[in-house]
Amino acid sequence: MREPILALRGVSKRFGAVQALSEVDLEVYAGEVVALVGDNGAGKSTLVKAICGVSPPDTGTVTFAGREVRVETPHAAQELGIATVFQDLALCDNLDVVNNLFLGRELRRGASLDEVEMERRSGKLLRELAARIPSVRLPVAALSGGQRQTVAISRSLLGDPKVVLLDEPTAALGVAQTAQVLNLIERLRDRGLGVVLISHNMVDVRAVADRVAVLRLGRNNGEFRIHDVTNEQIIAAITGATQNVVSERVARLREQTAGDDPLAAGSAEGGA
Amino acid sequence: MREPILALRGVSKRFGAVQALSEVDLEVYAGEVVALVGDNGAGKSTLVKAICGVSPPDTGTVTFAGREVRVETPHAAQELGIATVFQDLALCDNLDVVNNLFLGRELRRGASLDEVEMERRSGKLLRELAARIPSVRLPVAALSGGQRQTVAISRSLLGDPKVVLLDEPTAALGVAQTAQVLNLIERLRDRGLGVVLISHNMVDVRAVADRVAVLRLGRNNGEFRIHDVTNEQIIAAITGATQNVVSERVARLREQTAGDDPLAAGSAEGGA
Amino acid sequence: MADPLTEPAVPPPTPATELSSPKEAVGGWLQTLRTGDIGSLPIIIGLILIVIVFQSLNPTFLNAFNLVNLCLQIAALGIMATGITLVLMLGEIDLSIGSVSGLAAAVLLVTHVNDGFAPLLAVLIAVLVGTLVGTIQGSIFAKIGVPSFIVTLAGLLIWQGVQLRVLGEQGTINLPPAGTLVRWAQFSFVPRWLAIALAALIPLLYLLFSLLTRRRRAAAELPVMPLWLPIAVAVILFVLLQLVVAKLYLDRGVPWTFVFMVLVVVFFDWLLRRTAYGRKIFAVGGNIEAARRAGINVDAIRISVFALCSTLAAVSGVVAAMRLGFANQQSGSGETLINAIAAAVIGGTSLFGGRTRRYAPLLGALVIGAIANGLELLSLSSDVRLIVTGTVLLAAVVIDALVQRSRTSHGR
Amino acid sequence: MADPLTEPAVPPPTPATELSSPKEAVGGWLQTLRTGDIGSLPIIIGLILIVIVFQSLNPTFLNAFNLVNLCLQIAALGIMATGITLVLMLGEIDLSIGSVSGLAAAVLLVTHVNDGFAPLLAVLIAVLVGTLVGTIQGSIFAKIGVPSFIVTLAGLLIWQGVQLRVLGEQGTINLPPAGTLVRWAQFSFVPRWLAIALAALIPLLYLLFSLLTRRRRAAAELPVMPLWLPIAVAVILFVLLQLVVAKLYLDRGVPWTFVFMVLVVVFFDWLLRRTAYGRKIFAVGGNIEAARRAGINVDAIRISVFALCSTLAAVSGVVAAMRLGFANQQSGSGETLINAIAAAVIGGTSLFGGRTRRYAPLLGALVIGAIANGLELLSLSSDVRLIVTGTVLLAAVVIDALVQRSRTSHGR
Amino acid sequence: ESGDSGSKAGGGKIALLLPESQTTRYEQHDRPLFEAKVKQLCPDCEIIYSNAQQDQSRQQQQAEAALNNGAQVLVLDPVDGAAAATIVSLAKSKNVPVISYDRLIQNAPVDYYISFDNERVGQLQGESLVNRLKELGKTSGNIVMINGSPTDNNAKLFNKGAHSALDTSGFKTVPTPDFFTPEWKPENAQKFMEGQIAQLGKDGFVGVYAANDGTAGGAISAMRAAGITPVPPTTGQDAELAAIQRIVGGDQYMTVYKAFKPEAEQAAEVAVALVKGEKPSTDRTVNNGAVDVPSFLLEPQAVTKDNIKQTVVADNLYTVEQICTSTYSAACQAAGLT
Ligand SMILES: Nc1ncnc2c1ncn2[C@@H]1O[C@H](COP(=O)(O)OP(=O)(O)OP(=O)(O)O)[C@@H](O)[C@H]1O
Ligand SMILES: Nc1ncnc2c1ncn2[C@@H]1O[C@H](COP(=O)(O)OP(=O)(O)OP(=O)(O)O)[C@@H](O)[C@H]1O
Ligand SMILES: [Mg+2]
Ligand SMILES: [Mg+2]
Repeated sequence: MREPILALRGVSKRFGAVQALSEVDLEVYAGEVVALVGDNGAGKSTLVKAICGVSPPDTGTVTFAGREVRVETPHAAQELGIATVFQDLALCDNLDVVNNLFLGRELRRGASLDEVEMERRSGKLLRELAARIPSVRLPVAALSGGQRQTVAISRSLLGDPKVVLLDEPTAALGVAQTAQVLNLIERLRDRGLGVVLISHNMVDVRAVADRVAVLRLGRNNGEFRIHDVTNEQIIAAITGATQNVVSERVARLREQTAGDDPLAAGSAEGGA
Repeated sequence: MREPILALRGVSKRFGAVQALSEVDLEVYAGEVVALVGDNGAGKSTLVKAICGVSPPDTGTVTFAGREVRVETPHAAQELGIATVFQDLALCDNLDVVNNLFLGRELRRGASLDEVEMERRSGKLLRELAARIPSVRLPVAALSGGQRQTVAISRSLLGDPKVVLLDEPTAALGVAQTAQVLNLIERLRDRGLGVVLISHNMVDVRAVADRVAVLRLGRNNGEFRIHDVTNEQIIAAITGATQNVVSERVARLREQTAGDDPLAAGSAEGGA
Repeated sequence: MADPLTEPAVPPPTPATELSSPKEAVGGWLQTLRTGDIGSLPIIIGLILIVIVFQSLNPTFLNAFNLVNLCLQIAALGIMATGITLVLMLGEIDLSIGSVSGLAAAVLLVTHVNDGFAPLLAVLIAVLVGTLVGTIQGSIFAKIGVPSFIVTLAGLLIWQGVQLRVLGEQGTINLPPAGTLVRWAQFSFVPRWLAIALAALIPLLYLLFSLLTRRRRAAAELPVMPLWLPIAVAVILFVLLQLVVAKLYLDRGVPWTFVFMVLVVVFFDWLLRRTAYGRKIFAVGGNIEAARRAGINVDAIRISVFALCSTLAAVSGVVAAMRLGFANQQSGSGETLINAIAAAVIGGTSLFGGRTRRYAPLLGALVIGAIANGLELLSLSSDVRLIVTGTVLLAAVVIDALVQRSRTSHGR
Repeated sequence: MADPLTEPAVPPPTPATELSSPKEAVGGWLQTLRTGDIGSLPIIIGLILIVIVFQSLNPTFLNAFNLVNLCLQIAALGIMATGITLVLMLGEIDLSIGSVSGLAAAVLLVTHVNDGFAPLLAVLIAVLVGTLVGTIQGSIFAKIGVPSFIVTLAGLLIWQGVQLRVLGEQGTINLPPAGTLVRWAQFSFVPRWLAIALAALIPLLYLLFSLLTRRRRAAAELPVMPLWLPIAVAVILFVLLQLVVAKLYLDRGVPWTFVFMVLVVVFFDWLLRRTAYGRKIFAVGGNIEAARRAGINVDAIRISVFALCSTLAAVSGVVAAMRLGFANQQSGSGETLINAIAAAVIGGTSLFGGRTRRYAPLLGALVIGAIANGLELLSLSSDVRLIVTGTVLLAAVVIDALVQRSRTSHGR
Repeated sequence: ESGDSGSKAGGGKIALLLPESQTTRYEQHDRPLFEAKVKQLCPDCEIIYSNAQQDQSRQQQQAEAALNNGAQVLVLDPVDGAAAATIVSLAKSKNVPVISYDRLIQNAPVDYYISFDNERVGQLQGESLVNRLKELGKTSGNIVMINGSPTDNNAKLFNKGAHSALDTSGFKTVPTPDFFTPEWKPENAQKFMEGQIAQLGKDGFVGVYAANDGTAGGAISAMRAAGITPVPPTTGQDAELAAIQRIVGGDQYMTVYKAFKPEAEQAAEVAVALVKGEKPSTDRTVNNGAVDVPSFLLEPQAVTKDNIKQTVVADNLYTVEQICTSTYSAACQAAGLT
């Protein structure tokens, strides 16, 4: 096997009384999309924050491109080439879209900022993602949830990252924007980047992931190649039981279902 | 036709240079789930905030249970029986889960708060939603994205509302929690409440909605009974074109697709 | 690699909210202690260090006479700090409290001495002047939207002007040296038996209350503290209180003004933490938009908090005037304001709103009072005195900050 | 009901980012003006009202001599307000600026007068003392995590102590009345021709710069302002500046200290808004966690901002001492601190961080300076003076607040 | 050169610049007395009044404003005598004469000086305290010394004068180094005194030197609260009504009365003369470092229980009714005031 671009070994993290991660392993290869799935509170975001220096793990090692590294600050992670989209977006509400996009990597023209060029590039980038933003000079406080998410995603692509960590990037996106982001993830993979995608949406996961890693209660709970596994199996690993609220709902749905299109599927349920 | 429990007529709202809503109409009947869909920035959240008094509309009328009402404050909306889950959740990070749940409607025992009873009921409520929350005494700042969302949803159910507005309630939820919330929405409908569900997830929309209202660029852009419409039609109304990035992606997927299970659908795509 | 399908199914999890069995609750408590969520402990350690340092520099520091003086000295400060704590909880500021306290002192003296009102009536009028001032300032802030900094800065000037006006010609007005007010503030001490009884009653009440709550929680199947914990706390509290009382009664004893201040602090702590009103203050300070959306009348909370703060400032001014025996144009000026804010902040109140520790004004006032008092005992020149005050103040808070830091690095 | 499938397909939208054609940009600008996002306009209106009121009460207010005095009077205030604006941008506070300015004044006098250092060298030393102080305070705040309120409160005390110590026995030290420093601060005015030239050059440069930017934006296919806008602004600016200059040269003219202060304000405005460093200050003040995650070295920003603030406080102290012709134990004490913060806030700087208006320190200093100056011309007794000052201050900000309010009710 | 405004007949503008309003004397006595006298001497004269609130830079601003308003004479009571030279040179540049009122402006070409001697005040306090102690049969022991504000230059002068009387008296001043009361605040004096009592014991000192009436009031409250009766002799300054009452009541021993009336009236006379272009003459001069300033110097008086009637009452500063409120009526009787 090739060497992973990013490898975690035995990562643990504790918050007060909550053991958020215990001995978690994860490997990401270049040109591969790893979906990281798990229940709410399973520790997915904590793992992302541990990788990208926002809250370094208590124990465990991170290996990047073959070298063991200590990523103690977000800055260090960026230097390595790890870009992150956080679940809570982390935008500066008082700054406009352009400034948020280029925050920490402003373009200059002599001593001052090159506002013109930054604005131009922002427009270009956002158009690529089919973003609907009234003006790139609006403060992000004035944006809708999905618009904010688009900004956060665009941000992570501005540098020249080797690994991209996406924590529920499509959660607030409209159907068109979601499709664009999925396309984009595929393009990133094709360009040889390692991508970690956190999502609760099995459709999205199936659509782009090569591998699925499951976290449960802060521990590894299975890892699958996407070819070898059904949604039921993944969900069972997530919830820790084959018989669960999802499978029950699915069973109920299946009785009534007829469609065969994954996106258009599911016929209407009349009021019970 | 029966009288709608909630009816909006000609609602408009402008933010500086952005016309967020223009002449929007919407009707919600008791015992019915209306899905409100639309692109990012289409004005869905603005509409919700206009209904529930957070930012009253510039023009237009709101009729509630047959009477025209002015809902100028969130308090007024609550008095009427309108409960809301906001997209940006609106929790107090410095307060714990119990206090957030009962914020503004604390239980008392004499002059002081009845912490024991509030804690007991919180536990019960969260268990119903299959919430995974380490302790109801954690400040919500310490919760994961999905846990926060669960808290916000639970909050809205604590009063005895007649209409519930849910702005992307399942965006951050895990599969199990999503299923629970969908079950819950069905239960609310069965109890005769009017429910407005905003979601970008067509599967969820199809699963529980009776009717779909589409917003586009701040205007009504079609309304359908869920029986009478396909996903393609809805998406076309959302994006304003039958030929769009989603349909292209779907077409591409469809070539490779084989599954017939709406949840397990979509086979793996190898690296391109 | 673990395959959940071939392994025995993980047992269905007990819902997480039930995770904390009684045993685990203590574990969690010790755990939080270990990782640093230890509330007021660091500042208490800071206080103890201050005491040790001053005592070693001058052995009169801990003698009974001086401790009684300390109690007298911090009464007014503690009351004012309680008021400003409420405002800081909203993430706002009130710069006018010094002026308001001075104005209240002036009003008290003029009504009582010059116009001959009965002591209690004069006090009432003075305090109500504070309430009125606070309501006005709060309304301008909440309803018009002028930043509280500017409103209360204007107040700082205006009420000082009014104070000068009220005092008029005379400038300084003496309270009758043997009158009720002076007697109450300077010479009234809790009778020894009562002090001892109170010092026994408080831990007992605490224990009783803890046990009752514990029973209710157990009945509601909620996690409970282990039995030994409230018992241990009660015993420690009992011993400490008895020791302090014994010490103070080597001199005059526990001053009523001090008791009054403690009652004010405890009452407002209860108000903040145990009532719906206090919960709303927390909410407005934590996330004003969330509070508004939860249907809380934010304006009403803001106005009432500013009114309470000014009222307490007025009470503080009244207490200070009674203790000093007179009021003049300087009453409430100078460091009064900054000391009160500092006491609240040192006690653990965040300037960003929404966070304060238990009994913050009391602890903060103790730290500030102890530093000032200890320095009086050391004969230092003015420049050294300033430098030392600043340094000790900083030192007292550094421990707290270091603990907080380690807590943040533990991720909270 | 509209069915998108039976209707002609909505034309594919032009991407929203290209929506704003030049025409619409102006529309948007007027629109924002209408709905209330009008920046510094309200406070300028407040200023104009103050001027009208004082002028009608005392016609000497607007005479040339008094206007020149006003310029001299606000130089030190404006510089200090610039420094504190930076700290407020972080959502923090620096209470020590008054003491630091006093300390710098003392150091200047002692090194220059007592130790015989050359004027410029003495000034440099005094300013560097400020930088050092700021770096220390900033580090304790950023690295140890003591709240800035406490660190700088300790600083307030400590540096005042050091100031007393530096001044020593003497207490007051006079500058040589005919020396360079006094001459520069009190008697140096821009030559008339230069002032007129500058007052013409500034609008010209503005116009040039606007047109160049406009060209670049057009080349990058970004929306541009209409041509008449910068031209109109330049013309208005030109007329205004020429008028002011003409007026001031009826008396002594434009003081160099005032020019220096304006340069400081303009430079730091540029630094905040047009450099990467300033952008980082905005980011830290807006959302510190987002700034950290964007790889910004938050500690470095914090320390440097506190260092800059103290440096400017020291510069301000030096300017004040030169203008007064001496320094004493009171230099930098009293209302120095509160006036500087008030100037920043009145100018439109938020105490919550991340927001300030253009040239806030200058506008705020003008308001405060005009109020103080105008009141001096009306012989009022102290009580009335205080009341009037407070009231005028409040009134000057109320317009601003009302506009803001209407803006919020429009949803921003 | 200071007289070229005298060509105008009748009226003129006189600026009165006072240093602070925290003690009553300036606003309640100096200003009205001065204004009354000017009006009497020159009904058309206009007075520009400013109070610098203890802030020298503000005083400079006020002086500028006064000159701007067309003042023809500056009567300047500087916040800081050593620092007011700038104002003088500004006035000189406009040919406006400057009268140094109450406090001496140093190192500047001042035209007149009218004052009590601040060092003399301290000396007077010290002397009368020592005399009182000797009367009480004490020849040694500690005297607690409470000085004025550490940032007030006058406080240094009082301190210096007091030391000149106390250091040779056989009594010992405590603490060393001297304590200066921040901001002159009574509360601070009270706290300090409480500390001294804790330190020295309730009978560890024989007298208290307090620099003014406010600090004296604070110290007396501290001693009374500690149960020290009678309160040992305590000094003061300013002859505040509250202090006179304390003296009557026996809590405070003395205060220094600076007869504001003659001082203010003298200043008014000189100012009006200057406006009219005259040059009043005096034979005394005080050297201020730059020039020998022609001076009118008045004597401060010590007021004790025995001479209240002859001083403050006789000067109409206070009436007997003002002093002898119901609280003090018995004491007044005992003191022979009523
Ligand atoms: N700062 C913190 N302090 C205390 N506990 C925390 C903190 N951050 C996270 N936790 C806890 O750690 C656990 C894991 O949280 P995390 O955010 O990683 O979950 P997640 O897998 O991302 O869930 P979701 O799908 O809901 O986003 C949760 O139980 C959460 O309550
Ligand atoms: N406070 C505001 N100031 C200015 N513009 C605003 C403000 N709030 C919303 N908008 C604009 O109004 C439009 C509608 O926003 P809204 O939040 O209603 O969208 P949405 O339909 O909820 O989108 P999403 O699916 O992304 O949540 C957006 O273009 C947004 O930029
Ligand atoms: Mg997460
Ligand atoms: Mg939305």
